[in-house]
Parts: sequence; structure tokens; C-alpha cells
Amino acid sequence: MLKVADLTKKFGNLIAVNCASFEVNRGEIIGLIGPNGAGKTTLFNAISGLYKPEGGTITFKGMNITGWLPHKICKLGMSRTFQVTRAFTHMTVEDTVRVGAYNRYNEKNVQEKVDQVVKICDLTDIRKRVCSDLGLASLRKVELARALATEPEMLLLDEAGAGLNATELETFMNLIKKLNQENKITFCVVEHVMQMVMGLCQQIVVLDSGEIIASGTPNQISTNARVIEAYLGKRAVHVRD
Amino acid sequence: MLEIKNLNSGYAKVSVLRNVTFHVNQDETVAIIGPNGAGKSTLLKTISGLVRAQSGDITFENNNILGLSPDLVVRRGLAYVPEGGRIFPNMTVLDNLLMGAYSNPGILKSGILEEIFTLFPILKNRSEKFARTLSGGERQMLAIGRGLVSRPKLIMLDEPSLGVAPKLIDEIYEKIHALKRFGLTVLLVEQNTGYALELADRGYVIENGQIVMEGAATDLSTSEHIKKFYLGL
Amino acid sequence: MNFKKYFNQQNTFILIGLVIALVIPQAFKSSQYVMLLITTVLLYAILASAWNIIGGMAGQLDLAAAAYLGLGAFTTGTLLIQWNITPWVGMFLGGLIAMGLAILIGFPLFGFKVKELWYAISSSALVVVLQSLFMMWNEVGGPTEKYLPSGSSPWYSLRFNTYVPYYYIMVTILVVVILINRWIRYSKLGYSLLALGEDEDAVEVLGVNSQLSKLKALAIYAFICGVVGGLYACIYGYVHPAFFDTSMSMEITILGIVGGMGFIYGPAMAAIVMVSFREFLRASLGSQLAGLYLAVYAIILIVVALFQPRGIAPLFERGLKKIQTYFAELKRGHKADA
Amino acid sequence: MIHTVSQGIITGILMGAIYALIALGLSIVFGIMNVTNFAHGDFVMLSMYLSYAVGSALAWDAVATPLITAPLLFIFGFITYYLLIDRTLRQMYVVQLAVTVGLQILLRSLALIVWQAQPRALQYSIIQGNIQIAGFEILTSRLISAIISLIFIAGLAYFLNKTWAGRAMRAASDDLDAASLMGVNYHKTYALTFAIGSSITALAGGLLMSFQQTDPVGGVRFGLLSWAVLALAGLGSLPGLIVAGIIVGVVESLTVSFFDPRSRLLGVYAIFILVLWLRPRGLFGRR
Repeated sequence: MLKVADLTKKFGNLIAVNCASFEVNRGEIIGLIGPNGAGKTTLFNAISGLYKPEGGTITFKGMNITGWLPHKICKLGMSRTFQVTRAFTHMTVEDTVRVGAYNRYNEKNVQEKVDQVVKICDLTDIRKRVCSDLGLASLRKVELARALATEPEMLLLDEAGAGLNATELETFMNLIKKLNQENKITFCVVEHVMQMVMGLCQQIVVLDSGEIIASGTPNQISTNARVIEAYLGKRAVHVRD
Repeated sequence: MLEIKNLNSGYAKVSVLRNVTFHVNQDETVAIIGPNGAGKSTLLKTISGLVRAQSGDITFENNNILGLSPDLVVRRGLAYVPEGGRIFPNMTVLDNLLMGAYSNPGILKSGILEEIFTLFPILKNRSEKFARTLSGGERQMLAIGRGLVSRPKLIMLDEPSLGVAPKLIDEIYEKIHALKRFGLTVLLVEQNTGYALELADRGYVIENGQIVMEGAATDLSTSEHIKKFYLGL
Repeated sequence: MNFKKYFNQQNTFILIGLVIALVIPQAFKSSQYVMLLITTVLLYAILASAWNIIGGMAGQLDLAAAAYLGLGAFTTGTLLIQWNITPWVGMFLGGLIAMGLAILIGFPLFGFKVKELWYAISSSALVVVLQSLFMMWNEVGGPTEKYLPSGSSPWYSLRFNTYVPYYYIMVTILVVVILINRWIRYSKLGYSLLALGEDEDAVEVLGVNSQLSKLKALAIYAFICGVVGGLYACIYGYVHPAFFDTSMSMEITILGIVGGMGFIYGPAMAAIVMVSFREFLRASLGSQLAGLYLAVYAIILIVVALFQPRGIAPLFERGLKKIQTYFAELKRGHKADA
Repeated sequence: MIHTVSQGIITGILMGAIYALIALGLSIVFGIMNVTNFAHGDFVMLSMYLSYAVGSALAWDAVATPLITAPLLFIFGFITYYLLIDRTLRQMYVVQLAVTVGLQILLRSLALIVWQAQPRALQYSIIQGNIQIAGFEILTSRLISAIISLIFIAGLAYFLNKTWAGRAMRAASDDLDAASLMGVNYHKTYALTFAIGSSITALAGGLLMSFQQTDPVGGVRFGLLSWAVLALAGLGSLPGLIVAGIIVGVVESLTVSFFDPRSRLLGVYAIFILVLWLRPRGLFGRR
């Protein structure tokens, strides 16, 4: 469904993503992990069109979308959330969802879609509240809801689990699983919360210093020596005194 | 030396820390570990005055420092090396270090810069370079060095291994270890549990804004909970 | 037809407003001066409401209201002076020309994502630039006033001896502009604009073409300013490059902000309150020292901006809610008594 | 032809140095505090009037008036910071815009109250007259003003690089939180920055009064000019600021001599827009 080939993104002299290649199949939940500054968010930004990559191609649903503007990519069926929640602070939950819903609906039937998404994401109680009044867990849901309202075939979630407590995380994971199974949405998640990655993803891609160092199933990844060294950090320190 | 009692803290509408109580003794290295988003950084920011506490007590050398602005906290001898270093990218390495002495320029006469250059020789070589040209590991060393210039009594380190290439983490931790010889008390916040517990004397585990475990570092590293969730053993 | 359905609170307010609007000229007909003041207030209310579309909703701090106003005025004036074309046509052509210029400038600016400060400065500079251009263009502008002919029929050339007809035209335009505001606010465009005013990246990944949305908002705003500009020229009876007035542009922006960004009635309300107040100050202080009234006015604007950063509209809304709950309780009390 | 061009360029360069000085005041306020002072041009206008007042009352030369007006503007900037700017820092961006634009209207009306609408100019200047070099005419007043501007810019560069206060300013500009962790009280640092930015306009105002007049709406022009210089230079490079000031000065001077004196801002606006489109970080900016 999504194919990233030799993607490179530089900021001045700094190479944020270096020749990254990976593939996401329809219906999958794929996890993207790696230490801070490994280039995960940059990769997301390039895929969703916020950054123009310096090299490589991004293919989505068989179309070469490299260098497309974000709204066109969204029209084609891909949306995303942000690492730091970027809610529309002064808008209500319902209005926020509506912005996304207008992607495929017009004035006549947009309300239906809004109601539907609000229900799926369990936002009914707070639909009239203003986003700036909400806590982190609700904001994450709102952000997911507005992306969901665009009716994507694929969703990129950027650290959607960060800062959630165990119960909130559980609810959130169940929601994603449900969307994946019932609505057939393909997910690509950048995640730090290992619990979420291991519990959710069928495939994992590990990024370090802008390069993909491993990919495979959760089991393969958690035993991969290179990943352990770069990211999981099991090894104890040897302090010479 | 540093005592925190029933601290509640957070941002505008989100409460992050709930009833946190812990202490750091003189000449001790204490590690606070926990998952991402557990409130570790918020804790250090609250102590240093960047985040306003909602309630509780923070005393440093028996003086209440709760509610002081960051510039006053640092003058009490409590340095904070923030997450990611937060060096001044458009200033030279030397200027960065000098900024560390801002609250007490007289301290420069005591030869502190030479001491720091001995500890981090790489900074001496690059002292005229802009800090933005440094690598992740060098930035972290600069940040620690900058925190040391004021000769603090206690230094708080926020995720010193963050954004540092794995092979450099060893080196950074070696330097932190050397800080003990500097006569410093260290409060360390880390996600990288293995490193932190190896270095520390005592440790606290923070989850969802609450301290759920505490004990000697050796005890913690053998605890089942830690092994399972943090070390992945 | 169910009468009760239309007799809700909001419609009652609108009805009361319309009655007041119709009665005002009858009350103040005798004083040309007062009528001119009221017309001026309306002019500001219209411009501030139009600004609400680009500034309040889309969050683009446009400072070029007077540029579009001036363009409309010069188009209307020149058409009437040189070819005796009625301002009814001139106004709309003026609006279109203003819109054309806005698109010409907005397209690359929004395309290159120039925003906030730099957008504000470049739009503010547009006013100055147009002023010097029209100062040089002697056939149309030039340093001396160009007077509009009165012509045979006042309704053809829109030149009246009294301000009353202007007043009614202004009220009509204000109502239309507020309706446009309402319509945009609760349409796809409005939701997109409000959202992109807060976070442009976030809104683009939701499928909104931010450049196009901003451009639409700018075009509508410029068109309204241009149309009103035509009327402005007719009211004053001349055109002059001083119409490209930076102070006026800035005042409109402040009124939009002080009124409450994104609130439909806010800017109009702010304009009516603040500009009336300004004119009151001018009348009572103006005779002593030129400029004193403006100084007092500026101080009040600053104080309002500092202490009511979300604008006065939320304040009104809260007041309204209090009245509502008061009446609701009163009703409940009656029922309990019964 | 070539002579006219060269003459235009020379005049432009001299004016450009003063423009760089004016823009410097804006640049440090914007660069260090991230505050956009829309009233900056009107600060210049106010300075020119003050310079006129001082110059005519004491029969001083315009160039000497900053000795009095600069401290005045310094205090004025200090008060303005604590009264207005400090309150806008933690607020929405539009509040800052509304407040500084309100300040602009206020300054303009104050000028109107005190000096009425007439343009004012100082009559006596010891640096009147001109020098002839290789057939080119150079106004002494402009030459001296340009030299003073450049010296002052160099002085400020020294201040920013070598003093504790200057270092604190740069640190606050890079990372406010980190700076406060070093013991910087940002309110004080910002107040000093804003006061210095204001007193720079006093110096510029004095220099400008040595060869031109002032009027209550003149602020718009200086505001636009300094924003154009800033856009062209980008933030954080003082040599860049001088080059940008000179480019703007030369463009303005050439438009005046080849096109029409009334069109002086057109060329400036054109390069301003082009820079915004093509190089939003400015020619020399790092941010």
C-alpha cells in the first residue's frame, strides 16, 4: 500500500533521514521505533507532504506521491496525527472533527459523518467542549478523530501513546485495533511506549540516526542485537574507575 | 540536602505529578527512572523553577525554594542540565560556558574553566566554534560543562543519554561518574535504566506521576518489576 | 407557518436591531453632522466585519483594508468623472479590481507561506505603495482632490445632499456583510479558516488546501472593502491618495482584534462602540488640542487589548448568558409560584 | 548617465548606513525578545521631534541632540516595556500586534498634539555643506551621520559579544528557559534590550534631523524601511544588517533619481516582497 524507497531528507548539512526504504501492506499495523532524533518524525513529515524530500520516492496506492502537497495526499487517503498534540485550541471537539469530515463530505451530509466519528472515538460526552479545556488523553482521541473523519485508508500516528497512563493506553490501543479490523484502516505508528508497539504491531521498523537498521516481527526485533545496542539498551554500563 | 514532600505539579490543566516525596542526601547519586511521559522531566523542571508547583514542599539545604524563579534557584547552588542539553546554538562554546558563570562571574577566577576543560578536553579544542556545529554527544558534554561552571552543590541531569549516539553514551556516563570526584551530588533522570542504575547509589521509579518504588540501586536492578518492564530481561 | 419557531431570542434581537436602524435617521435627520458620524461608524463596522473573514477567522493579520478601500474609491470616482458611469457599477468594478490585486499579491504570499508578522508588514506596505503610486498617476490621482460631479440624478451618480440615503445603503451592506460572515463561518470554508488560523500543518493533513482557503478569504474581504470604497468616494464627493490611509487600516485591524477574533458580531460591535466613542471624544476634546482625542482613544484600545485579549465579544456573550439564565430562572420561579 | 548612477549609489550608501542603524533597533528587539514592534518607525519619528525640540531650545546642532534624547528614549523604552510589552509576552501574538499598533496611533497623536501637523526642521548644522571628490558631491552631514552609524553598530556588536549583559541577551534570544537556568532574569534583560532598541532610534533621529525634516506620519516610512532591511538581512548578522541597509538605501536613491521622487518606497517594497517570496530567512540570516 505504502512504499518508501531510498528516501533522503537533509536540513542543511544534517542528514535527518538517509536512504530509508520500507513497505507497508494493506491492513497492517506497522511500528516505527528508534531513539530520539533518529528521524522518525522527519520521515512522517516527508511521507505526509509537510517536507519535500531531497531524494527517493514515496508510492501510495500505486501513485508516486513524492513532493505532493499534504492536502492532496490526504484526499488520496492518508492522514496523520502529531507528536505534540496540535489541537485547534479554540474550537470545539465537534468542530474540529468537522474540519476533517469536510474532506469527503459536503454541507448536506457532513453532520452524519461527524456524529459517526464522535461515536466511534467515544467523544460524545465532550463534543461541545473547547479543545483547550481538555486533558492529554482526550486530545489524543480528538486528534485521531479528526484524522479519521477524513476517511483515510492509511493513518500515520506520531507518538500517540506518549504521556497516557495504563488505562488510557489500553483504551487507545483497543480503539486502534478496532479501527484496523472493522474499518480496514492501515496504521503506521511511531511509538516510544514499547508496551503499545509490542501489543499492537505486526511489523516493526527500527530507525537509528536516519537509517533503517532492522525490520521484522516484534519477536525478531526484540532479539536483534543491533536494535538492542542502539535502542532497547539492555546492556549494563561498564564504568572504569 | 534536597527534600521534596507531597509535590503536585503540572501544566495549565493537566496535572502531571501526584504527591511525589523523595530526598537526595549529600554526596549521593540518585537516579529517577520511569517510562516516557511519567513526569520525570516535569519533576526536575518544577525543582528548578521552570514549572510552577501546584502544592507541596521543596527544600534545599533546609531552605524552602518552592516558587523561586529559575534564576534564583540556580544562585542557591542547584544546577539543572535540561533534557537535550538546551545549549545556546548561536553562541560559541566558550560563550556557552561563560553563561554558566552569569550569576557569579567572580567564580571564573577560581580556574573552573580549566577544570572543565580537563574533564572535557573536546570543549577546549572547539571553544571558538559555534555550539550549533557540535554533535549530539558534544552538545551534551557542553551542557554538563555549562552546568558545572557555577560550581553547584547539586547537579540535576535530565536524560543525558538522549539523542547521543550509543557509542558515546558510555563516554558521557564515564564523565558523569567523574562528577562524583568533583564533590558533587547528582540527581539523574533517565529512561535508559541500565546505565542509570549502574551509576546511582539509590533510585526511585516514577510511573504516571507517582513514585511507585524506591531503594538502593543494586536492589532495584534485581527487582522483578524493573527487570520485566525496564530492562526487558 | 409556525410563528413560535421564528420567535426565538436571536431573531428578536435582530428585529429590535433593524427597527432601531430604521428609526435612527428619523431621529437625527436634522443634524447632518451626527448623520455623517453614524455613517462613519457604519463604514468602520463594515470594514471590521470584512476583516474578520481574513483576520479573525483565517488568522492572517491583514493591514491593507485601506488599500482595497482606496482602490474601490478611485475606480468608482474615475469611472464617474471621466466616463459618467454610475457608481452602482463602479462600486462593483472597484470591488473586483481590489479583489484582483488581492489575489495577485496573495497567491504567491500564501504559496510561499508568508504569514504572521511578515504578512502583516507586507500588507501594511501595500497601502503606502498604492498611495505613492496614485500620487504620481496624475490622470487619476495626483496631489489635488478630484471632485465627483453631482450629475443630473442623485440616484444615478449617488451624490446626495443628505447622509440619510448613504446611511441606508451602509446599513444594508453591513447586514449583507454580517450575513456573509455567518454563512462563511458555518460552512466548509469557515471551519477550514478557523482551523488553519490555529495550525496550518495540522489542517493540511486533514485535506484542506490552505493556500486556496486563505485566498478565498482574502478575495472576499478585498471585494467588500472595494465596494465600500466606492461608497466612501461618493459620500466625501472626491477622491484623493490620502484615502490610502495606514492609520485607518490599522484601526480596522485593532477593531477586529478587540472585537473578538472569529466572532461574527464582535468586530461590528467593537466598531460601533469604539468609533462612536472616538467621535464623541473628538467632539468634546477636539476643540482644545488636535490629536488629544486620538491619544485617549489609542490608550483605551491598548488597555482593552491588554486586559481583554480574547476581545469584547466573549464578554458580551457571557453577559447575554447571564441574562438568559436570569430570565430562565424567573420563568421557573413563575411556574413554581403557579 | 554613469555619473548619475554613481552619484545615486554614493548617496544611497550613506543613507543605507543610517537605515542599518534604524533597523538595528528593530532587529535587537525582534531578534532577542521575539517582539514585533509595529511602532518602531514612530519611535524614530518621535525621536526626530524630540531632537527638534532639544535642538531649537538649546540652539544645539542636530548631531549633538542624541546626548539628551537618547537617555530620554532609553527611559521611555524602559517604561514602555514594563507597562505594555512585558504584559504581551505570554499572550497571543495578536495582542502584541494590537498593543504596538495602538502605541503607534498614540505616538502619532502625541506628535500631533505637541507639534501640530507642520513638518519641522532644524536650521543650524555645523556639518552643512558638501565635499567634492572626483566630481561627486557628498553632503558632509550625511557622510558624518553614516560614519557615526557605523561606529555605533560596531560598538553594539562589541557590547553584545563581550559584556555580560550582551551575552545574557544573546542567550535569552537562543533559548529563554536555558538562559533563566543560568540565572538570567529575562524581564530585566528584555527591558534593557527594549530600552537600548529605543535609544538607538534617538541616535538615528538626531542624525536624520541634521539633513531632513520630520512630520507626524513620517514614521510609516521608517517603519517600512527598517522591516525591509530586516527582511533582507535576516536575523543575527550585524554585517548583514549593514549590507542590507546599504542595498535598501541604494535602491531607494536610484528609484528617486531615475524614476520619480515620490516613488522612493516602490523599489524598497519590490525588493521586500521578492525577499519574502524567495528567501524568507533573508540573505544573511541563520534563522
